[in-house]
Amino acid sequence: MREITLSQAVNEALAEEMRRDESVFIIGEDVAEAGTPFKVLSGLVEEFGTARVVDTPIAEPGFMGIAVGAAMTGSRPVVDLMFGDFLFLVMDQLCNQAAKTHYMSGGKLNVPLVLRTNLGATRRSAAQHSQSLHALVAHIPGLKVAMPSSALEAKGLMKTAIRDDNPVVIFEDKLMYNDKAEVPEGGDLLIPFGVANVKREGRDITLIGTSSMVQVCEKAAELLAAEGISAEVIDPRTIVPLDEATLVASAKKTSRVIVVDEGHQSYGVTGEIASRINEKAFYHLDAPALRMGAMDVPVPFSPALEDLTVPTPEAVAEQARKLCAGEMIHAA
Amino acid sequence: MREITLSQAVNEALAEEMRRDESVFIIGEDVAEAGTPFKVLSGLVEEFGTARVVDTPIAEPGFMGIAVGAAMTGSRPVVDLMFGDFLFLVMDQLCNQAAKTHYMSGGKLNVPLVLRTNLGATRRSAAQHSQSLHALVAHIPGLKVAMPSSALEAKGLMKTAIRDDNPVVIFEDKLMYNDKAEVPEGGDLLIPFGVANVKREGRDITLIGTSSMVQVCEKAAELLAAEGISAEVIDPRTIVPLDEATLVASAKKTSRVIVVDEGHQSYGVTGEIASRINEKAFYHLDAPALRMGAMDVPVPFSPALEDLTVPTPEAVAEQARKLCAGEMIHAA
Amino acid sequence: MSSAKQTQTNSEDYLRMYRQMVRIRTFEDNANQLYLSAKMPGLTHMYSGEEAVAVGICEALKVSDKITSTHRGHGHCVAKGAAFKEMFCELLGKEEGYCRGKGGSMHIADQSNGNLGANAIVGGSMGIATGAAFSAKLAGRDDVAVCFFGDGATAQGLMYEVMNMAALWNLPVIYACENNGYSEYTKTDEIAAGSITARAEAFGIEAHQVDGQDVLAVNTLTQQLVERARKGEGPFFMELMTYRYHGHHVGDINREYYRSKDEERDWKDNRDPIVRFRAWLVDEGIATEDEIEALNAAVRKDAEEAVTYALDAPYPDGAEVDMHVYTDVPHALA
Amino acid sequence: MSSAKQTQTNSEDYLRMYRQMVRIRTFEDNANQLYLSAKMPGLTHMYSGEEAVAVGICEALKVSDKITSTHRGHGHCVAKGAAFKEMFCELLGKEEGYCRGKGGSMHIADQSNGNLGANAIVGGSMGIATGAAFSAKLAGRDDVAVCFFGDGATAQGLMYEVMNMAALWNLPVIYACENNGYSEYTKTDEIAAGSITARAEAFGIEAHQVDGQDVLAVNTLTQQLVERARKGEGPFFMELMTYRYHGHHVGDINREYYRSKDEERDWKDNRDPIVRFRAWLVDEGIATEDEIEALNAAVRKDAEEAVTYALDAPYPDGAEVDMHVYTDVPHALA
Ligand SMILES: Cc1ncc(C[n+]2csc(CCOP(=O)(O)OP(=O)(O)O)c2C)c(N)n1
Ligand SMILES: Cc1ncc(C[n+]2csc(CCOP(=O)(O)OP(=O)(O)O)c2C)c(N)n1
Ligand SMILES: [Mg+2]
Ligand SMILES: [Mg+2]
Repeated sequence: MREITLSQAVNEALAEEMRRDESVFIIGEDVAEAGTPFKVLSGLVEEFGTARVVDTPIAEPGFMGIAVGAAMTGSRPVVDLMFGDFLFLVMDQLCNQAAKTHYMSGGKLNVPLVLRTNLGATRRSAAQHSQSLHALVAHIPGLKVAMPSSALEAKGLMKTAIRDDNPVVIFEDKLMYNDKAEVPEGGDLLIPFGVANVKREGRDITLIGTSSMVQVCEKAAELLAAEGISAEVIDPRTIVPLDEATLVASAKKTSRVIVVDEGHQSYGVTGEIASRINEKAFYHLDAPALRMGAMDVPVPFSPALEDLTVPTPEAVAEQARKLCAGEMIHAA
Repeated sequence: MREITLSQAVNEALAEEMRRDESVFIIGEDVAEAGTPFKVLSGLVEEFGTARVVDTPIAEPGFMGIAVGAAMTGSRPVVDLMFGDFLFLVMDQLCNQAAKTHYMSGGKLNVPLVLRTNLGATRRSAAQHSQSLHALVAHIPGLKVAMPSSALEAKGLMKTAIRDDNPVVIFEDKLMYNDKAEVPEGGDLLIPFGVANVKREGRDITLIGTSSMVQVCEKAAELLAAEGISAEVIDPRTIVPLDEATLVASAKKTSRVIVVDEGHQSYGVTGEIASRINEKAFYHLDAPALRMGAMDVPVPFSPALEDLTVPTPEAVAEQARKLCAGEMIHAA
Repeated sequence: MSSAKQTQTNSEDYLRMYRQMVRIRTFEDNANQLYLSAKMPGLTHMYSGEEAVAVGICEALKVSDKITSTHRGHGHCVAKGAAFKEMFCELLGKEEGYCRGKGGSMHIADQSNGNLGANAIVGGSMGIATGAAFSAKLAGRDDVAVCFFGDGATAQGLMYEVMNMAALWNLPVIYACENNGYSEYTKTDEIAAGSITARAEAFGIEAHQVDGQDVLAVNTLTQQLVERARKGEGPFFMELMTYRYHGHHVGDINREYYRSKDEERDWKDNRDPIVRFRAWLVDEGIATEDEIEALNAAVRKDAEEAVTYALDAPYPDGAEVDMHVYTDVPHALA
Repeated sequence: MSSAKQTQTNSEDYLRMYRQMVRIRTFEDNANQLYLSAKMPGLTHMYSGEEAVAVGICEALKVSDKITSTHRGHGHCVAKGAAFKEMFCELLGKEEGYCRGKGGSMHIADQSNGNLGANAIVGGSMGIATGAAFSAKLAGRDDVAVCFFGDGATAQGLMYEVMNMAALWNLPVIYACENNGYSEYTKTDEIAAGSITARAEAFGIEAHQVDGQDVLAVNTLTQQLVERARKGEGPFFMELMTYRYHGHHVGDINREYYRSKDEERDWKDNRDPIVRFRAWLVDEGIATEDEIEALNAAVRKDAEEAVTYALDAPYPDGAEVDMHVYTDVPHALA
């Protein structure tokens, strides 16, 4: 099968959905001729014109608000937020307005919008261009949150997001835009929300990774395999809704779990997933579900420091080894 | 000892610190003559004047930004954010700027500011005036987060917050402004951050509650006491820094834990605290640390619905009973 | 009422305008009563005194035109066509309310009449209205969107962001600033530097100041602007000079520390929009005093019946609490 | 350089201004080289072409006056007094950098000279500068704060919020809009409706447009405004018409799709601020060509030495990663 990059996959998903449905449009900074700084949207304005690929001034709260209003009145906006760190600027429109409108109106108003943005450190972009802020939006009822981990996932989840009648936030890993994967040509690639993907089956331990951390878990699993430890790797794909059943079933099977996520560890995604597993699989576990998030520090610029802040395959493998050796018993 | 309301306690804390330190000032909407809609600040403008009790236009991002700049240049602002729901409006200035400045500058710039705001539902104020959003700021390194649970705590934590050289977010429970407690007159009531308060000792189960939920846990403990179940109640006081040691020690002692918090349950505070306890006390626990947060729904206006969304003493007691009866074993 | 040009073509239109103003005043009187008698949960913000603004504007709109409203939103809701029964039910948190009791006063919406909802975030709806205009333009509809907001909301940066885009893209949106002289407990000149209309003009947006107590003046101007906006000549900005009779909310009773009783009396006695319009109707021979009294009484009766109905109506079932979180999930927590 | 009034009193001042402009240009040339030779982590935004803005303004300030800077911040940093060595170390993520390598190009700050830091959030520093002015007023200091930002940042609502407060409270802040014709890959007129100076004026703020390629014009105006701001006559707004020579960032090489080579050539050949000022200095007999060449060479040498030093300098120790999260906790994760 042909291979395309994550960037191309997102581009295809948008193009296909824009062809299918005239009410879909893209709005954000430098999305048209420039095709975004990451060039993900190159070519779309040529096909769909500037009425549907809309360059905005640098006014994130403003164009987010415009998207909410457009979504409430028959359009399906895809908001392009250049860096995930700018979420802080659009939180009011996203969380006070978009997330709550359907509920506050007793089901009468819908806000079918997609906010596409990114996450991921180690790009030497420092503290305001490197954050992974998906936990914040996952905390707000009314939003769905998708975390593609490959080109294939990016395409399928984006298409599903655009067809969803709810506000969806989709986080792409900006380090992965050039990563290739096999993606079928044509057809209608829709990946349903709330269905985790068991990327690799295993017996001894379950590694749950989101987005950028799926690859990290897969690499850790390979390291472990070489030592005879069989790791299962699961990608939840969406953290809201969360496919708890698949995660819990795997935990019960392997009896050991590590949750790996690139958001800050404290008060983040790892705590939620670990808690749910502990709650539902407690008596099957050899040790508590462990967590590995990004360090609880602002992302430093210096390469000498930045690389220390994010979980690596080696670090995950090391934790897994300890868990399997029963070493955590003494720690707890 | 004299009793004062939480509202008076906050007022006293501010007055004392403003007398002590000329660089402390208050900034926010209707803080001066009106003394805020909750009347918490009544009288301060008369003592300190409009230069230090500063009424702003309705521009939360703007006055938050002004506070950050003022804090970087020798002042100690106390920002008054009328409702916790408006946090979404100030997130960029709070989380991208205030929280990261000390780190990004390699320790050279400080941002000693206090953001005082509130939390709490069941006031019939609907989805945009009822949220408890402390988990969001707790996720961001560089911020400290205080959650007073009584008039006494409110005074002591506020005074500590004002003297702290870091940005501190302090959440008052707006339902508790008229609740009274004994608060010593005069003296310098400083409650240190990161030191949990064991409100009630117990043997059978640990109830960890934050802010508004401390009272709920205390009432639940009374219900349980009547049935012969001895519940320990702990108030962490600050969720950043978190006094993990005290919580874990209690969990090891009682072997059963419920974490109760008024933020939405998913991706919130309960997951973090439960995870840490599971991690550090796993082999001492009879059952997984359980969580009771606010329902994962926008807060509904109708009293018939709103009251269902927040943990009650009865519901906490009921969960505790099940835990103590060993019923959770079958669930997990 | 010299300032008004007669562009409404017949008496029926005038009487409907009058009736809508009376309906708003009557609605608010009843809502206030419900609060004072502790029958209404929470607080609410009265629109009394500002009726000519909502009615003058909404009477220039079609059902398919959209409005966004504010925390002081009952007036906009009535003016855009809402029914008393569903409104009172909403204020009381009842199942038959416009939002099934989930929104309440601060989030009342009526999508069947193009009211995209009240908003409890001051300034929060400015993007929404602009987005509705964007949608209309994208889909090739000639709908117009009107964004209602207060003088206090002009302090929110969002307004300038969306005005910039509306101007760049010629969106069919009208920004209607209800300048009632106060935001909460503060006078407008203490929180607004410079000139409000100049702020819009600096973005190249045509801006008008108009007497918000003169329903015909408001209506005439709005008709012109709406027509031009439909042709792609928008956006526009209106500053409507008006006054709220009650406190900031129903609980704001002792307010002499921020505004005088004299000032209140002056607006009520000399500039009441209903009294003025009623006099004009009688002067012009459009209605007799008796006809007006009958109309007033009929509205009062409607309102009282709706209140009675709403008080007796059932609350939503507890099972509704996790409905409508997502469109495609019957119960979010099931 | 006819537009400039001579208010600097002696040759030393002029030469320092010239030298500072050359230092900025030289710094950027070296930074660009570091990027092109893959010795610098990440990306960076070049200030070349805009030197007269930073220097004209900062030469009118005292050390105790504060500035806030932008993602395109090296020029402001140099102009406010920073040293090459600490700057290059910061750009390379080294321990001896101004921020111990934790900030990098986009967060370079130099609190010893009153530079509160570059900012990677466009418009993000507008509140900070205004707050610095607030602090000065509160403490009774006569310090002034200057907020640097680009034309693109005028789209951020925050600017209007803080201008409103600065105007209401007469804060000693000067908003300095560096209009270089572009925000990223978009022309300013595509993203800014109306008039930028009119936007400030609508808040009652005195606004000036000035040739940002004429260092004496910039300096003269700034001196006047700073003096008035110190006396409580602020705030003020300046729109400085300028141009960036490089792409949006060092990696933005093929940019003909959004701006022509002819346009770039025109600005470089006919309006370069350093070339113009150098000619004036020679014309006025303040320096000879030889003296200027010697000065240029000395700056170049300084820069090269600093680069060499920075390349050899150590990275921070790994243990620093959780330092400086909180002022009072040596290691946040210990
Ligand atoms: C973002 C935000 N800040 C503050 C408030 C609290 N608040 C509610 S109404 C109001 C005053 C609004 O004044 P204005 O816009 O003039 O409208 P008016 O009440 O006069 O109709 C304030 C400050 C809010 N609801 N939202
Ligand atoms: C809030 C925010 N939005 C978008 C960006 C991405 N971005 C960085 S610089 C820039 C353009 C800024 O233009 P301008 O303000 O004119 O400054 P210039 O680069 O021309 O100096 C953009 C959009 C950002 N850093 N922050
Ligand atoms: Mg008002
Ligand atoms: Mg620019």
